[in-house]
Amino acid sequence: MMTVATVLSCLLPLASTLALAFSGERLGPRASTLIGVGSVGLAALATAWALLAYSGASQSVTLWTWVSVGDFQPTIGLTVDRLSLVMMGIITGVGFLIHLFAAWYMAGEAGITRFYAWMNLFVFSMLILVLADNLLLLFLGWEGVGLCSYGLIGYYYQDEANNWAAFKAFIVTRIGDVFLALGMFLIFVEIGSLDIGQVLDQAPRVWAEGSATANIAALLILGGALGKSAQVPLHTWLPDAMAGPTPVSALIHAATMVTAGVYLIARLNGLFLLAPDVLLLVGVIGAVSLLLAGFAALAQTDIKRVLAYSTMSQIGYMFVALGVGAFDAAIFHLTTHAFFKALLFLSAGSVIISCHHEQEMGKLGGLWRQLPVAYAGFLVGGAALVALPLVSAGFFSKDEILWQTMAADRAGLLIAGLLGAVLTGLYTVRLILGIFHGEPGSHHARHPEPGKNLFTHHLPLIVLAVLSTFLGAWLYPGLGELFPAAPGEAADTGHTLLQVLATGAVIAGLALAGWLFLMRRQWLHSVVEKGAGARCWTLLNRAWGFDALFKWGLVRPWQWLVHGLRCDFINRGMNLLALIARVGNAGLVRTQNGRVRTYACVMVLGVTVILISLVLTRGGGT
Amino acid sequence: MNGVPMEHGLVLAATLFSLGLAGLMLRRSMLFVLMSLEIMLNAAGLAFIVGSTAWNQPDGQAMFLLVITLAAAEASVGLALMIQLYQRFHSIKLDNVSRMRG
Amino acid sequence: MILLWLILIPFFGGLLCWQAERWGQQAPRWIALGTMLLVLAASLVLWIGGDFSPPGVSESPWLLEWRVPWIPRFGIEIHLAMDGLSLILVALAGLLGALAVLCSWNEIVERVGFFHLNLLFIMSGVVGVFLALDLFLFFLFWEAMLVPMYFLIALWGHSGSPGQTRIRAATRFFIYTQASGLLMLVAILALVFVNYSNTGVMTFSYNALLNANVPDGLAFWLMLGFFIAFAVKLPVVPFHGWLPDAHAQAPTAGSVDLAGILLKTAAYGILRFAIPLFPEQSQAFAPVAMTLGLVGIFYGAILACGQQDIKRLIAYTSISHMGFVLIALYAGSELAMQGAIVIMVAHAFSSAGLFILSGQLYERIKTRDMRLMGGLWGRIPTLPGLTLFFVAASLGMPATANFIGEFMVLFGTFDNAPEVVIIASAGLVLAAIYSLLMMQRVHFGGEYSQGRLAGPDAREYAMMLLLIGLTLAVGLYPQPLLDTTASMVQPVVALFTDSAGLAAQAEEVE
Amino acid sequence: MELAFYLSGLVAVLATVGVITGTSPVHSVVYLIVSLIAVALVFFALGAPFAGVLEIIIYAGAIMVLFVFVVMMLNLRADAERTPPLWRQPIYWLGPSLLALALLAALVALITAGDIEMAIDGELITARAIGLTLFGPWLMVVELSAILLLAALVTASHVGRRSDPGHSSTPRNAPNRGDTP
Repeated sequence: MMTVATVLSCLLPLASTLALAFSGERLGPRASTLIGVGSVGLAALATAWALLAYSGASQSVTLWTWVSVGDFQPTIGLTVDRLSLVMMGIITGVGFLIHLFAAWYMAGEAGITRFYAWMNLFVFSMLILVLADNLLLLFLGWEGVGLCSYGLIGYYYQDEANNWAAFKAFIVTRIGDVFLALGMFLIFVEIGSLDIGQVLDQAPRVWAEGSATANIAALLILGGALGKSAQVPLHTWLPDAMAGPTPVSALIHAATMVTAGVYLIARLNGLFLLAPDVLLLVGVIGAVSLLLAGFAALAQTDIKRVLAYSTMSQIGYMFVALGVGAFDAAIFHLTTHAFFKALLFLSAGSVIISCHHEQEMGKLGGLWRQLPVAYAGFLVGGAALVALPLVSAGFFSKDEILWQTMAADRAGLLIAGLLGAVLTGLYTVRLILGIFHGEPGSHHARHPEPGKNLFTHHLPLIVLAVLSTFLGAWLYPGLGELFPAAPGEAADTGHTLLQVLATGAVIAGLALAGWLFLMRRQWLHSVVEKGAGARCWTLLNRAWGFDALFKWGLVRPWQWLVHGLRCDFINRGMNLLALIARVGNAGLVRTQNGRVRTYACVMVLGVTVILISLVLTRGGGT
Repeated sequence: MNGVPMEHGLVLAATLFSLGLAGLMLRRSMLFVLMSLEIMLNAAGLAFIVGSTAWNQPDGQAMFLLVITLAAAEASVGLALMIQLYQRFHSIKLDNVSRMRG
Repeated sequence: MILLWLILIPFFGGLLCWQAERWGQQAPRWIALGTMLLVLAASLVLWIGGDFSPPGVSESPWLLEWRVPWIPRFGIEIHLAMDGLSLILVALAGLLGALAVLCSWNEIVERVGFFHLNLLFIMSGVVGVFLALDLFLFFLFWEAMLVPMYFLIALWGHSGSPGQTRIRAATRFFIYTQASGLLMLVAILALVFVNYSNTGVMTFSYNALLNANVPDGLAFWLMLGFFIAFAVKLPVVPFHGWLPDAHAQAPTAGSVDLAGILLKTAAYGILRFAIPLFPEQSQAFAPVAMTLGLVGIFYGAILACGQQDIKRLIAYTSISHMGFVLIALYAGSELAMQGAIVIMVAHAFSSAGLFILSGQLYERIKTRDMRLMGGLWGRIPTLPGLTLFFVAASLGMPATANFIGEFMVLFGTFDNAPEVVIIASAGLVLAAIYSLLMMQRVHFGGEYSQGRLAGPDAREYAMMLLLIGLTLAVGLYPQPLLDTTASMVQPVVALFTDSAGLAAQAEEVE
Repeated sequence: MELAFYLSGLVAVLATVGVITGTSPVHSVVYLIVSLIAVALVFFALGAPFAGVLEIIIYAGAIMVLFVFVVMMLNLRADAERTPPLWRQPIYWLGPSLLALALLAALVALITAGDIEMAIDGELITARAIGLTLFGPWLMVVELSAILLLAALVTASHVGRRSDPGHSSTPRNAPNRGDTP
């Protein structure tokens, strides 16, 4: 039963994708929306069915053998266990809510059919990613979501900048994917299988803990995860990816796709436990990302970019959790993050549409009275984001992460986490104040048109808001037996102390934010206007200059290379032969000048040479 | 020594032939080219006669007759061409007549 | 006998097309289409009825065989034989031939009969190359493919970018392939004479020459002769000069045939002749060949990014993809070699798709210059979406055949030559760059000019759907293909690896 | 007799040099006649009087008269006088002369290397003997010469006839005019 439900929930989005893609433009916007949203709704129902039918044991279904050559036997097979069920729940559940919201958000846009075709293909690919029972099929989903992300970031294709953002997102994640592919090659050659279960089974037997090969394999997989999850240094694509429609940002670039890296590492936990150094590196990268992104979020003016950096930062938390071996905590935070970040993005989308596609913080402001639903969404989502104690979902998951970090004795990561909490408070408050309070910055903000549709506008926001409170945290079932014991499960000393500490960090952040943005607003403005403050602002606004680094380190040299080789110099080399022939031709043509004297001379020359050689040979012969 | 050594006769023929050849290569006027050809044919005939008298056989002289016929034919056709050339181009310089551009 | 008919049907069909022009413009098209489909149907019937399990010791490795003496004095026979690989390639040739006829339905309006004569003669030559087992016959068909292709480019080509005329491109194509073909002829003759002096039997037969005992030093040169002939056609990088020009100037049907089938004859030649005839030398040569493959992947990709002409761009991507094939052929593992075959098939589909699409684009906007495109997504219905699919296939998106091929190659090669795979993997990123660049420039961005253009008609749509269906089918379930070629690939791999083993043993003994 | 051979040989060579270096066509033609007569004397000295007579009658008589006629008819004097400045420059004659010299050297070397122990004692070969040879085994050659002469006659009369004066103003543009009746 469960497998049928699972397959069904995969097939429904795929079927609707095909229907939408091949309908051409025969389907009207209404029908497209109905098919697009309806199929994901049905998939969500199927997932619910699968959840109900779940017996506690993991189940596999092999549809067919993909390729079979010698040892190389990857299958098209799905495995359903707790982890994939949680992910499925997020993908179809949150996905359905976002689709529903998109029906409001995208109304009146051109190319609705294309939008839903991409979105449903994305849901399908993402489901394959989390359900795949072998790495090659996982890679199918992995690349599939990348392609959908490309198609959706560049949805507004008329603007060149959007296309380049999509291009950048695809290429940067593709660089990560190559590492993942290399990891797959290594695993296949060393272990002889791509089946995830077998790989995890066999790996400890083939590789000693901490052996070089295990480290390399884990490192390569990590490379893939970094690209997809937008962690340092492959993170530069995510802020630009906000060029897509807001529901896309909510679904792909906040709730699901960017967390695929976390899922991958959690799924291959056994491999990473064999490579403790790499696992630590995961944590360090997470910590670095969360701090860099947290600081960068402080200096953004585009509300979606603030949320994008916030996403990076939160995924950094998940990486920290992975880095200390607390896989369960990472997935927990992934879940709650999916709820509250989707809520934040959808609320932002509501604001953006209400204000006629205005998303600059400076041009918004004072909207709380006119847009109460979006305001409520931002407040609840923001509370979860800063992990407001006890009432928010984010508190429980983040607390779990910090606690595990402390239990694992990683003081550095813990401090980064706490500092990150302060930063989160700062930028969240700045964001909410910037949008909903103060003076409206533009005509659009003064006369917004709030969303009124109960079903497609209010409902998704309300449901997500509920899920972002402690209720959402309660919903999380826990994956205990699937992962090896996390460090914090044995001990319990100091947990309360940590909770107090974390709460203190949150409060400190909020208080600091309140003081800065409410009391000392003028002073703040004057600081960032000039001198070191302005330089600091620019640096943060450009997110520490990684873009420039890539531009001058990779993109420009590549362009020079392309430009330099455009003439195809190797071909020129081959053309040298033709040149020689042509020169020879020119030389010989000159002799055919029609002058009898020249011909006679040449003839005589020939005869003379023959005669002289005759003389010489005769002289030599006799 | 009795009589002329055959080599001397042949060397004379070779000298005349080379002179004719040199004329052929040097001169641009068709008249001189034709005369050079006559000289060369004549040298060939001389060589035949030398051979004929050295061997004391009449066959060489028969060949000489053929050579002389050839020379006559060549001269008549060549001169006819030259007249035609002169009528068309008002020049008998072969270089001026050449139309091939290498 | 059916093998002979596979060659003769297109031949006679071509003559008929030529004459059929008197009955009207449409007659040659229908006849050519029917002929191509007949070849396709015949090969499909053979495929369904064939038994492709590995042959027993005493059984013939061939599915079908047909031989009659031709010039007995020199031991030349008309010896045709078919195994799984030939069958697949013949079927592919039939399919792409039919597509070539379809895609030139409206494009070619002058000398329709002669055009289809050339198309069918190419077909005939290609099928001959895939079936010939006598080396002399093989050479004959190898050369016979060129002439009609030359006419196709020279007579119906576009006079494209300035300074590049179609005659020039056709001549260049002809000279490159002809010169390299002569190199192969020299190698064939040398091989035959060595065999003659060893055994006293003058024969061009493949089976006999497999056991020819060629001295080591000479064998290396002969192998090189074969390799260069095939390398020019594949094309491998220093010899690729003809390809972009030929593709850019050829009519759509010519490009489809060129990329879809003619390039495959080279890979087929390496697989059928260069490696089995000289396994030890090929083994020794493998590092060089793989390096050339790597150079091809990167050089093709870099140049593809720098092109303005959409067909030139696709042509350079072909060079890049063929780099993978070259690496795979010399990797010495079954997985890689099977992967090479899948890439050949996949590349035939995806590049044919892209060429046909650029042809359809050309029919609509009358240019191939990408600087004059942009924003077409909003102007043409459906076509950009189809393009995106083939672009995705070309960059190796999973679930397309290209992915299966490339990854089988990389998986199969990693064991023997991990460094090659690591470098080649970077090619995957480059593939993404050039493929998406094309998409960006042609279909995205601001609209270069105004006005809505017609979407694909039923004929164009059906062609595209067929190719998409096949690409996905091979991408999701390549097993029938792999099973068909397995019995051909395994002995070649065994030869290749055995010779490596033998060489190692010999060194130990010394 | 030897003296006659060497003397007339020397005259023949000198006269020939005069032919090829001469600037005036008429002078050259006269030099050529001298050269031919000298060669005829050589024939007499070698004992081939029939050939000598033929040389004088046909060569010096008939053929050279043709040359003289043509020179006079075309009035080539003026044409010849314009040439000297060009061909006095060594560049124009050094190469061909050296080439001819090299050929001569090679020929002479070959002839003298042959060690021919043969001398010409001047014994007469009578016209009768020649006639017997000609109309005996060489009959075919005689017939062929006759046909050759006939062919030359036809050709010369066709080629050499005066072309249509109407077209002579644009000669270069109508090269095939000889074919028109």
